Amino acid sequence: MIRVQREDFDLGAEVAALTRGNHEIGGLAVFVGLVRDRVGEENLGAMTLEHYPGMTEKALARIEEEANRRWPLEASLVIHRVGRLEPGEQIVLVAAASAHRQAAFEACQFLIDWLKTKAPFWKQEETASGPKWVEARAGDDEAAKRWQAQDPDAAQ
Amino acid sequence: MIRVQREDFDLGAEVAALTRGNHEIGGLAVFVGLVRDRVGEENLGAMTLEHYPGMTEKALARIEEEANRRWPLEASLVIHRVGRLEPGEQIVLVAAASAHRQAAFEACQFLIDWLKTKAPFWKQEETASGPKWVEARAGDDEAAKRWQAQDPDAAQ
Amino acid sequence: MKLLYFAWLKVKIGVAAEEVALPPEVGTVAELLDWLEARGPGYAEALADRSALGVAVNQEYARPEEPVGPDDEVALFPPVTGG
Amino acid sequence: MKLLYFAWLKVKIGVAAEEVALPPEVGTVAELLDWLEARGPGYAEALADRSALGVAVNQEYARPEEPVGPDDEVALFPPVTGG
Repeated sequence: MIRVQREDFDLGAEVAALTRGNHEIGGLAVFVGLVRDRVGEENLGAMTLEHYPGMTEKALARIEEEANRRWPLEASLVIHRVGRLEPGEQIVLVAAASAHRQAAFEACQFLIDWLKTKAPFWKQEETASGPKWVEARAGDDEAAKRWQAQDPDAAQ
Repeated sequence: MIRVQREDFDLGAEVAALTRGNHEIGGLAVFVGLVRDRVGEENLGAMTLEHYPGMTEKALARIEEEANRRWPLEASLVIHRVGRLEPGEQIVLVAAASAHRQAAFEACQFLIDWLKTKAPFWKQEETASGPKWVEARAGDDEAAKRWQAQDPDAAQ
Repeated sequence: MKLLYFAWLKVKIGVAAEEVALPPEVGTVAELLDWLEARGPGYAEALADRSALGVAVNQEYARPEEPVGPDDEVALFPPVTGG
Repeated sequence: MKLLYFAWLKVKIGVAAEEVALPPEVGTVAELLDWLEARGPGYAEALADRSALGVAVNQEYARPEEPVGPDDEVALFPPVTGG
């Protein structure tokens, strides 16, 4: 399941709904991304997440499908927030549940790595020196590429 | 922080308490282990977790210290339940929070991998063919060894 | 054709979306970018670094050689930074 | 010395804990295991596979050559299976 929303999410409630009643699940891996209060040497006041409505949902759904194709998942979830977020706020939740923990961990990392390089979101940071669009990180590309290497024929 | 307890835990509340007010956290990785309803071909009625009170807490604290020594963590948490648990119940929670996601993911995997091979817990499964002590899995030893390889001098 | 711009491309170009009538020589993504670049300094600046430019045709990532037509929705954006 | 047994070692030996008076020849973990093994068939069975046996002296994992004395708490258990 994927969702793009302005509102915050309740980690406990989301995970409970995801796993409830499925007794095939032995391991659940979850990642939550949060807004940090610093950007390099500067204090961050807030960040604003812009996205491409329509394409965002398609991209996330495709990433989730790919994760389910690669690993035997019992459940998966991606929630990404948009709009203005302050330090300490939750940005993104990805979760993957499987019979065994290795699949859950790998799928969870895959989901966030691919989301970061393929889903059409853009962050703008507000600091004392003004608003600034976040630049893509080379580390994120590398993290995403390790999954590409495992399956060079996968759709972008 | 580490805890050994009979009672269930509230994932959302635990994670909220762990990260609250710390705006240095950019990524939080969480793993929850759950009781599956099958063991091979058999249905599982319940499992009972026995442990070594005193040593368990020491072993978990040492594993958590080691994770904090290896990765720049802002927060970490291990909760392990003991006693009788039924399918669908939560067994264990490990969480690691860091400025960046890679450290959070690695520390989270390290915590569960080392816990599985070093902390003195033993599972007994109840099926139609009677109670049976769970045997250690070679895969768990291998998962733990990949962390040993990264630091051959680390304490057991 | 419906054009959409995101993040700093939107700021440089000055609009979030526009409807354009394509001239006959524009048949691919690359040709569309060449044509757009010539529309003004904001466009030229926004499209200067094509290696860093993301293009989606009808909400799917598209390569320079991909065909585009009058009924398509084409989006241009910088590298994504979500998560 | 206080001895503790866990999981199926406890079942085979028949008690969860016992106090034993060590004979003078027992000075290491390995010697303790040799001595225990001779105490009866339950012990012999429980300790048959030493490669799979976990030993903790005063709640820390211990190797066969590690010294043990009358004031120690020694625990014997099968490979751990938590998590």
